[in-house]
Amino acid sequence: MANKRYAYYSGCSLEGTAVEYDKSVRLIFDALGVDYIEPEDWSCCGSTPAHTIDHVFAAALAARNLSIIEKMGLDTVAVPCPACLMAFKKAQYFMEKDETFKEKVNELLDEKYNCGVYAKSTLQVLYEDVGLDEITKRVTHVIPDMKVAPYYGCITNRPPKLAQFDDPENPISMDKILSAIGIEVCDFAFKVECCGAAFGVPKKDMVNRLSAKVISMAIEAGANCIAVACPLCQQNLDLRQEQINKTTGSNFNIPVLYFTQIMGLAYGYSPKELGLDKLIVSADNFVHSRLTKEQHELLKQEQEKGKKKEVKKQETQEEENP
Amino acid sequence: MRVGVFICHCGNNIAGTVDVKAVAEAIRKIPGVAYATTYMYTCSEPGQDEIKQAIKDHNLNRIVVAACSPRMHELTFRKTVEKAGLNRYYFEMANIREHISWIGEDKEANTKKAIDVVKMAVAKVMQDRPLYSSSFRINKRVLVIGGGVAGMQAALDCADGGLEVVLVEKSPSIGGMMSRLDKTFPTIDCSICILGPKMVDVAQHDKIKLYAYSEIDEIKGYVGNYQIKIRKKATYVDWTKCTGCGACMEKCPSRNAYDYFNFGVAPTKAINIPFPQAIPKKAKIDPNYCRHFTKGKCGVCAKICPTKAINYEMQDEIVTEEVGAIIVATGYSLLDLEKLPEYGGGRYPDVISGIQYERLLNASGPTAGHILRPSDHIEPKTIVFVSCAGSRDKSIGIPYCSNFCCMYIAKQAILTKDHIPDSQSYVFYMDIRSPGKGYDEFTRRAQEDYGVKYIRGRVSRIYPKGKKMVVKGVDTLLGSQVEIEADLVVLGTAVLSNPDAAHLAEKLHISYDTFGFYVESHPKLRPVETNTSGVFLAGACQGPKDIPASVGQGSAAASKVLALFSKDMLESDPAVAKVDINKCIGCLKCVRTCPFQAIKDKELRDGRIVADVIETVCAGCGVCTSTCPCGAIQLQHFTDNQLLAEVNALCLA
Amino acid sequence: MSGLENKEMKIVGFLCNWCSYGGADTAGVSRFKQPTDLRIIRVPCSGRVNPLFVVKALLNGADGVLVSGCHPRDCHYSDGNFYARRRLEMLKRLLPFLGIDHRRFHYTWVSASEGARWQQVVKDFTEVIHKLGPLNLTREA
Amino acid sequence: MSVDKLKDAVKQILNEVDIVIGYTEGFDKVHATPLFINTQDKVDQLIWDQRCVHNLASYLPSLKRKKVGVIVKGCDSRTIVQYIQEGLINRENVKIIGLPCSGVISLKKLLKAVDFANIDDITFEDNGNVNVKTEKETKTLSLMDIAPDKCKTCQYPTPLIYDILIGDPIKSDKPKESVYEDIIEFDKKSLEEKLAYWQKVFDRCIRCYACRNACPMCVCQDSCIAESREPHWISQRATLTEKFMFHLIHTVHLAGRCVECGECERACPMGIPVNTLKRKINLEMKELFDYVPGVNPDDKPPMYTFNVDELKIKEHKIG
Amino acid sequence: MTELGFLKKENLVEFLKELATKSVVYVPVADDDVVAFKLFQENSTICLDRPANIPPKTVIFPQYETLLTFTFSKKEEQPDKIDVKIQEKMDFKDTVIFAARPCDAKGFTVYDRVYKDSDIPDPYYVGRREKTVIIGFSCPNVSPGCFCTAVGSTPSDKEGSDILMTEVSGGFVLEPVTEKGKAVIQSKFIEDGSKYLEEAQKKQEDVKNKVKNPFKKAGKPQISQEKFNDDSFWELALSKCLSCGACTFLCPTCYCFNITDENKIWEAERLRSWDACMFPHFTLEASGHNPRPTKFHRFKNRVGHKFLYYPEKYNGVLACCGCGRCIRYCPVSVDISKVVDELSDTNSENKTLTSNGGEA
Repeated sequence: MANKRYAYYSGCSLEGTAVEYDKSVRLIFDALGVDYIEPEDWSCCGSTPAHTIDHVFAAALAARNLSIIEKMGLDTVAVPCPACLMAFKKAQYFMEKDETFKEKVNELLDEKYNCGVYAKSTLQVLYEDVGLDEITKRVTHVIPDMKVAPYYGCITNRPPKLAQFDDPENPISMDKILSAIGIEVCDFAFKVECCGAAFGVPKKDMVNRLSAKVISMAIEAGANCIAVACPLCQQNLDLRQEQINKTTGSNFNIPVLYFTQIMGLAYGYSPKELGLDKLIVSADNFVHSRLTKEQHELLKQEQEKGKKKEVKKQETQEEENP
Repeated sequence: MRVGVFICHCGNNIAGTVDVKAVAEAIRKIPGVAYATTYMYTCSEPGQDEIKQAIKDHNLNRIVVAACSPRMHELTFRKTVEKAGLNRYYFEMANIREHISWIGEDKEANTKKAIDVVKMAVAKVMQDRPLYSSSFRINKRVLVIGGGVAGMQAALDCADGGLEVVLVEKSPSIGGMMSRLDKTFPTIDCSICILGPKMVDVAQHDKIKLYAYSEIDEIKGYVGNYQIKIRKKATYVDWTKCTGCGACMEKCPSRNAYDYFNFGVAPTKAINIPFPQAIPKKAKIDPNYCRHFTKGKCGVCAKICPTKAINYEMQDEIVTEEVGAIIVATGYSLLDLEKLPEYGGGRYPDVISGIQYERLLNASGPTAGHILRPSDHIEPKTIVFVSCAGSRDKSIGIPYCSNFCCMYIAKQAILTKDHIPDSQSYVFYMDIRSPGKGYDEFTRRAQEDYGVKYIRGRVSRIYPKGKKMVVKGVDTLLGSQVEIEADLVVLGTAVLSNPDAAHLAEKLHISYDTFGFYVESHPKLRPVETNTSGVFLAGACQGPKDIPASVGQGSAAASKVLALFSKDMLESDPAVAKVDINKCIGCLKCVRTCPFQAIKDKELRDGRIVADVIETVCAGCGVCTSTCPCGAIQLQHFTDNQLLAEVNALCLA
Repeated sequence: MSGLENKEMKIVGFLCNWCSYGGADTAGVSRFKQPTDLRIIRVPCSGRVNPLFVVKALLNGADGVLVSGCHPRDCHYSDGNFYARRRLEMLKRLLPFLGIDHRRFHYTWVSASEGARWQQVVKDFTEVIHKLGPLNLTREA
Repeated sequence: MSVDKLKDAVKQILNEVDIVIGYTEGFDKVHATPLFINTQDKVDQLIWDQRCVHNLASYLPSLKRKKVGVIVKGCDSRTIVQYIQEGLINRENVKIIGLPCSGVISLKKLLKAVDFANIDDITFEDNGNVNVKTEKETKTLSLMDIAPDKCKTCQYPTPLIYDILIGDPIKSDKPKESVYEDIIEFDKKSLEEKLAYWQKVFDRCIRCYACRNACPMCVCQDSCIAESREPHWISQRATLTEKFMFHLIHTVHLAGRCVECGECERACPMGIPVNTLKRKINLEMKELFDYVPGVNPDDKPPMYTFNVDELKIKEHKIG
Repeated sequence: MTELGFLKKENLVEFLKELATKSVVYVPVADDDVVAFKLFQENSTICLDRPANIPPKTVIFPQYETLLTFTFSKKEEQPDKIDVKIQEKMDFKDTVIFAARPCDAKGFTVYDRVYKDSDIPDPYYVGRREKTVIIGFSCPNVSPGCFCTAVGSTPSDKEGSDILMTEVSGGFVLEPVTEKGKAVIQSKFIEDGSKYLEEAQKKQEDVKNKVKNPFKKAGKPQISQEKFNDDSFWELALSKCLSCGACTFLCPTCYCFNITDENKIWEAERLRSWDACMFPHFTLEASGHNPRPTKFHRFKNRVGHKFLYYPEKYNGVLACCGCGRCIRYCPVSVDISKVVDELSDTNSENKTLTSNGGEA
């Protein structure tokens, strides 16, 4: 782990709407000693707009980036955005499998891609390469009230033949990571349900309905916060929450954080550093209730004592806690 | 050499894309071919008569038929030439249908190819030598592997026909899957009530020797003379003493053993008799759960047993049986619920399989016939059945239909209504497949008389919501999404071959398909034979099958064995390896490589050592022939010269 | 089947009776169209295929040789294809040393139920042989 | 090592066996020839030096029913080990006198080194120098320059199996990787070059079968399919096709059995590198099955056995 | 015939080129140190300083030849009747063998008695023989194992050659032996060679004196019948023999052949190919019985044929020209001269040898 160097491909979303995802991933990587370097002159990954038109073209867009990374002498690229991830994995899969496809793709490229780079999601890098023990070790803060529904989205680990990571129907990697940093994780049945994704523009109603379902299932599971790993999911659940409330008559008010932001909180980073200010549904209550480990330890001891003197102190506590 | 060549039109099957007349004309020019003609259907009776007549009229002494695959009709035509007085091995077939007319569109290229292929067959037939069978005695006992309904039927029919039968069942009781069923469609007969008497017949038949809780270790030999090693697995109970009283089971303190019979619907005891009607009705200890084995103490059963039948020291025992034929009736298994993660299989206790539901319905099952859902033992009111749970799903490698799920789901829905009158059942289905006598009426009854709601569409996800399971799917007839909040979900899980089917096939030298189902000799005309003579198939080991089909196949396989055993002697296949002792240098490399130990060394009068083939053991694979450096051992009918003649006819001409 | 407008190549196939010959039959029954260059010689078992048959064919005018048997473990004679695998692999590795393109000889496993696989094998192999063109090993006519 | 020790040993074992095979002077100074000793008085004809090139173990299968003593060098001993693997001799009927050897001469190379002149005398020094006297000149050569290729990469200078070892065991100082360097090098040539090479050398073949008859592992001898009509693998035409076929028959039959004694090549009057193809296969056998012929008597020749899961054999893609 | 010619060394190739315009010319060519007679080409590496590995008998008695071809045909209306057309292959070309060693050339005279000058001449042999001119080449040195002088020949023996060529400084002296030979040296490249005669003769004499006689007694080797028929002698002397055909196939006097038919569908051919008495199949009978079952029997026949049976039939002429190839190339150095010497009758006097190897 120590000497492995990753290429880090943030992708276009993380330059714009999801800049806080980028910020928090970099902070976490730094905190955990993940050695990464951003390739120069990276370009579009070739996701949705391209691959709905032409598969060779889409693969070429992906391969262009992979080729740059290959030339850097690296064999693994860490990718936070699932859409980029799948674009890379798909290009890799079909170019490896099909010589003629590879030739066609390479024809479009200035620098031929020799299929030597494997894409891993940020989640996978943290879960498999860094490991839960390291993740736990770095924890400085506790967020006692947070109950999180881990929402992976539809393509973080699907389709399995491309993703090759975690259970496609009932993934657990994010659950495990969040548990490892001391967060209570709810048993959430909608981990991989669709949020509506890019249909936010053409079919707003549908997206609202689907996202509403995800949120309501999270709440039903007892969550007061949703953790995500995808810029689009985040956008649909957070940005559209008000819209959802209006169109479906619901009254949701649940913060939707990138799992890396939650990790950042546990690692003691400030809300500003983590870009929490960009959230539509505020997560301030968690920031406020956040305690250092020491504080939390003290509090626990207090509570222990408190329990012993429970009967005596009951009244006073009620007064103090309006 | 006077070769006669018959080119078959096969109606339009061949003549449609091969110019058969041109083929005959080209072949007629070959020196040694005295006669070449075409015929509409050579395999028909007049077609065969034509061959016989031509042999007489033109004094032919070698015959080539260019038609379909030799796997189809080689035997037919061998008999024809034999009837005309030629040795049956003076015959070759050229496959111009499966290998030419059906796969090539260019008539000119096809015709050219057909000429080549017939030419090769002519070249080979000129190298053919007459071969003569020798006969050998057969052991008229039959081994039946698997004591489900198909195996039992086969065993009973054979035994009633006077044959001695060895029946090997791997679980502690015969009865198979059928013994687990509550009722049978479409008559709603009580399954065990009709199966029980058959089981008793098997147990009491003096011609049937039953090995329960036993497996096949090794199979050696060939049709007529097999040696079978059977492993009697340790039960830790001396079955000669056990009376099946059940006292041990009652007192056993280990209550959490997995109940194989009930598919884990509820736990059972570490010492148990699988079900009340079990045959043999004997107790058996599961050492994975028994405290004596796991913790080293206990011994309650040994103390309580009135006949002192418990023996913790018992070991597996190997017994040998000799038989002349084998019927394979090893049945099927079911897709593991965990393979269906989108349905929460294995994660949610209230998503169960059809066979588990069968046990919930059954009066002697763990719930005594009350439908109680596993999570909280509450009677469900809304029950959703999902058919094709895994079946017809390429994405998990099961493209085939599991045959009987549509029917048992209808049955279970009907029974549900009988058990819980105020319940509502839903069935998600792709197509309703009910092509049997009274079957379609039965599924209609479920819908019309019992109010079962059938929804045509697939289920995409099942997830829990409070105490309910939400079944999310699509109704393709209405074109809308549906979500049903159910109390219990029953999955009609896909039928699979047995997990060790391939393993047994290797021992039997029979083939199996991609899915582990055994391959029959011909899908239409030889449905219970295999390509290994003396081995027959019955029941679902060949493919998913319902009870009447399995029983039918059991009887069919039995009749095949009875026909085989109607003679005292069998003729050996003369196409076996033969040693030229003048050439053999006695290096015995053939002895090393023969897969059947069919070659031994032999000392000649002058002291030279040569190889010697045991004809009845030789299976005719030819590994020895390709091993022998000096060509001294030749597989008859596939000698080096015969194959070289084909190579040369193609390459040198 | 684009390459097949050219002249046909001489391709010899040695197929075991129980699996691959049956697989080729299955392909036929399923009407899976194939190029017409291949000529099949039926042998009981791939273990019967002496590597020298392949050599003989290549030396005497074949442009390609294909051997197909039952999948390993599925041999009708239980071990025949295990021997075949070793011997044919040996040959496959020897050919390039002799100056013969190893692609001219292919050995594979096709079961009786794999008609589609057989079709693919024939298509692919024929295409490769067409790409390689005619073989003349000994400068003789 | 003094030849006297060898003679003493032969005298000893001559009491137990019918015949002892050793070397003696040949028709001229550079040739030794096999000597079959059946009486004590012949023992004195024995010689032992760098001219003793023949693999005497080759005679053993034809003498299977006799008790035979045989003198073997390290390389020759592999023949015996392979015979044992294949059950071609009875070990108890053979007395093996092992002689550690640090190289012999190749007649072909020696003649070339002296420009094919008639050699009047040859002497060998311990330091590896060889003094050759011809009509024209007296020359000192280094043994390794005129040794057969097998000596230059010899891994087994001391016999692997023997009853009596005469002289001190010698350890190989040749790197293991060097054994097949020439094969690997040749394989790097283009297909066209390789084919042209084999066409050229096989064209010289006169089908005298010296290579076959000299080969210790060609056990068929009188039954060889190169001359048989039943089976009729090959005609009597002396065309390149048939010559090619003959050499491939030899090669395929030797697959995984060739002990690389080089007798085939030495015997060939037409200078055909007959052993090369077999060594190529041996290289593959090592790679595929970790098998080296003639080293361990308990091994099984790889073509007569199999593993259900072959770790090194991967299914090939077409093309 | 004394019209000596002289060919300058530098004109050798030009001379051969000229010959090649009229005839097929075979020359000894070295390739990978192996010398064999091959068709002359301008860039051929002609090797004269040592005898060829294999004698030029291949030119007149090739390793295999097609004697006949059969062609099968049928009439449309009678498919069970086959017509066979038989055609002999007898188109022989004018040929020159250049630089055959005297022993090689003499070998053809051994053939001639059997195939040409017998009651039933062999048309294939005769056809080629008569169209072939043999330019002999007097040996410039001796080779290991050669013993021509012991069998009545010399390294400059003219018998069998049409021209004898001797190397002298600056070129070759060409001495025509036959009319055929005379015609060949009618060339612009051939000068008068009489002034080189002396040098040539001296050279011939020098080389002759260097040839070793392996026999203990002078004169024609006389084989003792008693020893010859003693099986134990053969068994011990020949234990090392491998029974291969190197000796016979390389022998300029071995002329045995085999005839086989090779069939294809539409045609067939009858082949003649070299055979060797050293092979077990040589005498293998259809019943499986082999009158010469072991290598001892076979080698005995080889020696017998060369030194007993052939001389018996042809006025004492030995069927051995002493070229030494069988000794030189034997993988186990079986030495026929030593075997013959050991067989020789110690009681009787050897007869003197005539130049043709016959008895005086």
